[in-house]
Amino acid sequence: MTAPVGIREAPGENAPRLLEVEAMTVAFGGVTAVDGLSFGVNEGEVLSVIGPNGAGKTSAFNCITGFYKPSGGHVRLGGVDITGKRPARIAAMGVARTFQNLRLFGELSVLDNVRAGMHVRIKQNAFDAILHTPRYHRSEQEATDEANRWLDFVGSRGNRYNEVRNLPYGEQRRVEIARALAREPRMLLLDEPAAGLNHNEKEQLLDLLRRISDLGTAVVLIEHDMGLVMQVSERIVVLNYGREIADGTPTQIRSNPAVIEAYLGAGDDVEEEAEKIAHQSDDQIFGRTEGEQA
Amino acid sequence: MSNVLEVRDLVVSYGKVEALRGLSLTVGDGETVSLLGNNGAGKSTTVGAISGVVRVTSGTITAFGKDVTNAKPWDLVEMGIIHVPEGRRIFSRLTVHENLQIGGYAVSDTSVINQRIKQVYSLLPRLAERRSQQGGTLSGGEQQMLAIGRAMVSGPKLLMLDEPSMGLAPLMVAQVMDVVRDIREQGTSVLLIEQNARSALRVATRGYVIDSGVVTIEAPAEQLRADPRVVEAYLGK
Amino acid sequence: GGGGLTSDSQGGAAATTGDILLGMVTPLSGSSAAIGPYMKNGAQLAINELNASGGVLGRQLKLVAEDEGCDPKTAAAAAAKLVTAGISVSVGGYCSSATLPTLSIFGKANIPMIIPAANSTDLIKDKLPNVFLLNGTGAQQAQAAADFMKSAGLKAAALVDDNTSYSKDITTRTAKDLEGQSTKVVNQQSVTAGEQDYSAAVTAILRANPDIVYWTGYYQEGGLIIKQLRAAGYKGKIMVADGSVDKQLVTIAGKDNAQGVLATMTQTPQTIPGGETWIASYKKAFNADPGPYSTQSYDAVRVAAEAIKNAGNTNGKDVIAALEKIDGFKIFSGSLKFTPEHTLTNGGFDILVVKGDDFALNN
Amino acid sequence: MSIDDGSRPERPSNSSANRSRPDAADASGFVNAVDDRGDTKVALAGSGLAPGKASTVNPLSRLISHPLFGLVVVVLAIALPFINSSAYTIRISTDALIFVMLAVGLNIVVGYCGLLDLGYAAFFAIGAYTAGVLTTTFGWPVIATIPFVVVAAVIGGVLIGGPTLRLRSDYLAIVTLGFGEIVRITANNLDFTGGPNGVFGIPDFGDFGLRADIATYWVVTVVVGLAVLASARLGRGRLGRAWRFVREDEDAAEAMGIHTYQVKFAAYVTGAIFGGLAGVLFAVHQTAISPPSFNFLYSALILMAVVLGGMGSTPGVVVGAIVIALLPELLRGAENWRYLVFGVLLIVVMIFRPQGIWPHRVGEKPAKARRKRVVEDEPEVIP
Amino acid sequence: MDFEYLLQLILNGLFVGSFYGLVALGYSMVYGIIKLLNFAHGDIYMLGAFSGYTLLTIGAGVIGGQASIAVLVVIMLIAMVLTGTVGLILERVAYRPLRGAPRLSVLITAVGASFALEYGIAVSFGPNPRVYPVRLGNEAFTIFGARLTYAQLAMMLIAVALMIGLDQAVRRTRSGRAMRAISQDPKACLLMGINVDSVITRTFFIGSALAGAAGVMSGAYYGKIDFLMGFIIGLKAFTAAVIGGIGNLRGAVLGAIVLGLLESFGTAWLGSEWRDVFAFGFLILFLTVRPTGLLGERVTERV
Ligand SMILES: Nc1ncnc2c1ncn2[C@@H]1O[C@H](COP(=O)(O)OP(=O)(O)OP(=O)(O)O)[C@@H](O)[C@H]1O
Ligand SMILES: Nc1ncnc2c1ncn2[C@@H]1O[C@H](COP(=O)(O)OP(=O)(O)OP(=O)(O)O)[C@@H](O)[C@H]1O
Ligand SMILES: [Mg+2]
Ligand SMILES: [Mg+2]
Repeated sequence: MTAPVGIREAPGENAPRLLEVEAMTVAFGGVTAVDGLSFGVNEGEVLSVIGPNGAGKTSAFNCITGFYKPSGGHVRLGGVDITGKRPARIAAMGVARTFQNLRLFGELSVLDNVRAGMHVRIKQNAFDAILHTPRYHRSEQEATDEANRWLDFVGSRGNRYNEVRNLPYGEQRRVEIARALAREPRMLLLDEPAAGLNHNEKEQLLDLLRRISDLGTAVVLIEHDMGLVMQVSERIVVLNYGREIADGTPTQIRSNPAVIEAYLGAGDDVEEEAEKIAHQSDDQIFGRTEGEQA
Repeated sequence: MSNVLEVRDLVVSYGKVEALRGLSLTVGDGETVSLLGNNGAGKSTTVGAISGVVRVTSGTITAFGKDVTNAKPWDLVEMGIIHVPEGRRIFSRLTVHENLQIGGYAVSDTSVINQRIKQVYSLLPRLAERRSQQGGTLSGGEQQMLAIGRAMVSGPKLLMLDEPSMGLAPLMVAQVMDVVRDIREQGTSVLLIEQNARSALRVATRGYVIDSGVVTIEAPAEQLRADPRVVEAYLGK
Repeated sequence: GGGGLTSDSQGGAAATTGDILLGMVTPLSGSSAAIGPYMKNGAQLAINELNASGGVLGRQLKLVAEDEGCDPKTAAAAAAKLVTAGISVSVGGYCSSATLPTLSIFGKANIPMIIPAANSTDLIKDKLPNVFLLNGTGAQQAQAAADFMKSAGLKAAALVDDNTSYSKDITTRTAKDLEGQSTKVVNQQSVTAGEQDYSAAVTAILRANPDIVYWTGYYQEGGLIIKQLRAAGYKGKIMVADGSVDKQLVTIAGKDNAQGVLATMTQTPQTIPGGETWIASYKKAFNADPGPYSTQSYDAVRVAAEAIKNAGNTNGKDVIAALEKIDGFKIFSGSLKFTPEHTLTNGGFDILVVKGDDFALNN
Repeated sequence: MSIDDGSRPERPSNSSANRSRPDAADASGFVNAVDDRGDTKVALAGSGLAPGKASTVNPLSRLISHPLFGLVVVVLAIALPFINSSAYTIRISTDALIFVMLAVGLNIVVGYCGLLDLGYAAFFAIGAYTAGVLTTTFGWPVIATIPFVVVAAVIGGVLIGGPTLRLRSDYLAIVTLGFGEIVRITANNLDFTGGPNGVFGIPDFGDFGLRADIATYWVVTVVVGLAVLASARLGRGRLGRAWRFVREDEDAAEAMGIHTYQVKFAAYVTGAIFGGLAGVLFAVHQTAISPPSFNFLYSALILMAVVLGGMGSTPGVVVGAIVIALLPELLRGAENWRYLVFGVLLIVVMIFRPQGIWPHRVGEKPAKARRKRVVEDEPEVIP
Repeated sequence: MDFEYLLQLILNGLFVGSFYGLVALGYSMVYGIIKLLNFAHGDIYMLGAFSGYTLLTIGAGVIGGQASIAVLVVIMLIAMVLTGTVGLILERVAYRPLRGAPRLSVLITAVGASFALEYGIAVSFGPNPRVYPVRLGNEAFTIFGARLTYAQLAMMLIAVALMIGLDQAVRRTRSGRAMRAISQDPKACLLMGINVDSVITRTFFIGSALAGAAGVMSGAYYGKIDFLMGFIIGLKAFTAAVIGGIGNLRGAVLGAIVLGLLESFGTAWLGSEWRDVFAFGFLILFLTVRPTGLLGERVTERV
């Protein structure tokens, strides 16, 4: 089975970090949402960012993607400084994201939404569109085909000419991911993709995340669903009050007392979750990526 | 035990789509009832119909012994039927404090409002920290707390929470559930919609499973937790 | 259907039987809507009189009035509608800017235009053969105003217009006429019509300290400006142009404020001997007072009828030739003879003055 | 909702209004006391599969979205003089066509891109005056002025759009309104634009041996037809989609790598060019142009045509423009009643068709694509 | 520029600004709550002037030609109730059915309503301007050489009193807070127990009443009224509301005063014909520097 885009080479041992966040700070008036945060993302890895509500996870995403201007620190993508660049620039450099609250183009069709992801790659100008040149037809056809492939990839079913806002929630989530994937990103940032999904849909999401990772795309995930996080992540960064309080493998994180105190709590939920995870071998959790662990 | 809420054969349609097709449920005095169901099963529609923001096509809703089918939302709030909507819907450009004040809109006595706001602050200290910040700038979890706090200021007798744990950190989920428990202990009846069935069934006394607009299972919470159908669909094996 | 598509298919042979249609493009809606009825009634009065005495060439006259709303596009459509209706002569035209685009429409259809109100010299700039102005032009009025200022020994004048072509035409020409003369223009400005507060303009005028303020717009704003000038303590003379000569000016300004306000104006029924009978018949026919341009419209119809009669048919070319030949035909502003530019030989502007509730001849 | 009111609850939360249903009530910032919504296209409960629902367009709209339909309309327009060649018919039809061009141009700005422009007549004026002054003062043929008109319109668009396109929609509205007024007043006050009387004696394109007004009519028909086609096609291409993305959600568009400012700018400038070219046609048709033709009311009328027809929908906007252009003519005899009736009709139409007479529909797709989907309904799963 | 002249310009600006302010308030209130640019608002002002005219004509026998300020105030209050009611009916008939429709659709009904009101008056009163049967005298006093009539002073005082009253009402009361809440999320307001419809209705009533008051005042002061008199002031009020930060009431008043002053000085410096170019040019430049107006809420957009 062919994947929609060429699978990128898995990076070697000493591959440079794809993303480097260095001492990033964001403050709003009195509130310091992100406070000297540093972390990195490797090519192709699945990294989760977790932390209590208001810890600054979304703010950190917003800084990386250019929606907020950090008041201090640097963000580097593949060695290039992207601090303070406009979101469109950063996106064009291969960073795609979803939003914590869905931000689809509600009145447009599912297909159009996904084609937005390909926008910068569609080879066509205004004159082609007006004159309906062969180039226009070719590029439109390619875009449509590719959009369809991405929708298939995320497992979106149903009518693709429908207005996207009429779709059920779970379906919209998928479309948003398909749209981000269509960007063909080197790195995909997902902000709470599992929120509001039911159990079955979460299972499907888990599967999807693994397939995305298989494409070689780095995935950075903000998520409160520990079941999902523990199963999919290779590495977890934990934030609290805008600072990093832990960074490690799921196994390390779930037994880290600081994390338990600030985030997981000693609730039965977590215990149950932990139990569940304990029964699985690490192999099962990390799938094929196990070998790349440091 | 008398029922604070009785819903009989409720039908609601959006245009051609029938979201509810003869749904019935009851909430007893002091009970915490949980509604489970897939995405789009009709849970939000049910509470919307109860709180008067969704028009009922047929069926009856009785609250505190009065027929309140298609009553005006503001009259229902005055009766103490408070609905914390899906997605929080806090006022993004009012401050946290003003949001809480709006919560007390139906209460005419300012001292009562202030008293309750104080209680909310002590129960949810994070809100006190952020009291003069604009609601829209809160993090997702903070907004959820604000939504619940806002509902509490209006002095609910029947509190309906639509997916209050969505987007909350595990610790916070536990906290919210604790708050729900506290509210119940103060004698308020609660109708709780949750995707997080595990937590919901832990605080609920009774539960309903809704599918495509009708109730398919009704049972006490412990029983639901054990029901294989529920386990399979909502709890995970 | 109707008419061919080729270049020579318009303005074909004129009908020789049935009513003779006279067209009038005039504002019946919009901010100048008040004027339309005055013009329409004036023209209708003339038609009634002519028809009562047997019509022209044995045929009855009929007025077809179309709204222009003082909007060029609407005016052009109105003109086209009149062409389609088959009018023989156009006796309308109020707003100059709305009349301009009708020139070529009537021109291509070979229809003579006797324009009773619009009087911008731009209308005759292109020397179109079918365009005749029956109202004194801005140039003539400006001359009258300038002459008055000089002869009254006024040292400083402020000229205020409402930024429409009619009005601005008069101020610019007055300013030109006063160049190098004993009266200096100390302030010249254009206010926006349709507003209520002109205090900013008034303040500027007062600061320039003129002996006379000449307002060349319409009476609605004119009344307000007079009132505001007086309220601001202005004690000098005020003069208005013909667009403001209306009783309403006095009402709006307030009787006290308006006393002694001068005006440049062509002859009106009020100022010529025997005018009262005309006013009476107008009142009788329409149960209303005549207003601005009633007389000119009345005259336009009579001139048109005269030309058709002299031409012996309604063919545009012949009527135009007849119009050019008219000499000594009595109209309100005197005896008619068109200049080679198709304007009145004699603008016939007098100076009026407000006495009591209305304007009277200044002596 | 197309025009962002800037008050999107910044953070409705995880789901909120977007959640799986069309909730126009939130979108407009209004609410019905009771959520009593009419028929909407909604996915069936929980299923996620709404097979073919929205693509089953009703036969009428399929007919009119058919490419041949446009052709038929164009042929009819060209044939008009053979049916009725009276000066009046030709004149008001030409007026209406020019108005169509304006509406189609404004539709790019408002309908596609969601920028509220209340001063669109400014570009119309710029085009008309550029053509008017160049032809009358310098004796150029009209055709030769066109490049200059385009340049002038673009300069106008850049001057006003450049600094202000970052503004929120209602602020943009007043800025554009102000710009419209500035252009009109300036034309009124300057000498080379002819002051209040404007420019007159503007020549036409030549009569090609035809009656002059009919020659102009045909030229206008062809130009406007091409403009309508161009705008419809632009709307469907890459840039057109980008406009819609920006209209729907600027942040999301940015996140997709779309430089939203440039995209808005492109819409604004394209609109300006359409307006400018319409101005040339107007100048030729009127032979005399003056400031009152370009006042705020005229901008409002063009906007009305767009909204009344259906924002973002080319056939809708064409219909809207024809209605707005011809209705006052049809009511001509009513004098002052005319605008009273016009006003009441506007209200009535909007109440009964709040989305416009002929709203833009998602889901109308070429027949080819429709067939394709049938095959793909059971998607192959890519591992 | 000498001091007297400067002061005179400022006084003129303030006087005109106070009229703009009364109309701008209603504009801003309605915008604030339902995000509607109510283009018919200027025509409500016109309607106010005509109601006052009708009342005065009817009551002319009773009060005689010389009306005192007190009589005018009474007439003004009645006219306020009338225009308030018209505003309320307008909301009911033309705007409420369009809740939930695209925002621009409502804008179009507003323009439609504006036409209907203007020409409704034109056909019922005739297109000729009407003149108020009362006159305010020209008696004036001077402060530091600048001149102000007593009538102007009275008008300004009434305007200021109305503005302060409204401001207090909106700030102090819970319905003020409710108005702000409705502008953000009307549906959530329902769940708070707010009768959204009645709050919106009230807003329209108050806004229209203020415009009506301004209409009567202008009729009494300027004397002449006509069916199109609301058009220009409607545009000015819109501009003022935007300068001040649309939706913000104090901003609307401040914006109106700024606009009044801009016009006054624009006329003095560049002449009347360039006044609006000056005012709009300033507005455009100002907004590029301060995109939310003088007092507009600065929103940190979250993503
Ligand atoms: N635009 C803003 N203005 C003011 N404060 C802000 C803004 N954006 C975020 N904050 C504050 O910054 C802190 C971090 O917010 P952020 O949304 O990043 O949290 P989060 O980790 O994503 O939380 P959650 O899991 O609840 O989504 C919060 O306290 C929030 O109130
Ligand atoms: N405003 C609306 N217009 C049209 N259809 C709607 C509307 N609101 C809900 N629906 C439809 O009604 C059905 C029930 O929706 P409801 O929101 O009650 O489900 P739910 O159980 O709360 O789902 P979720 O878990 O996603 O919150 C769904 O099919 C939904 O698409
Ligand atoms: Mg977050
Ligand atoms: Mg729900």
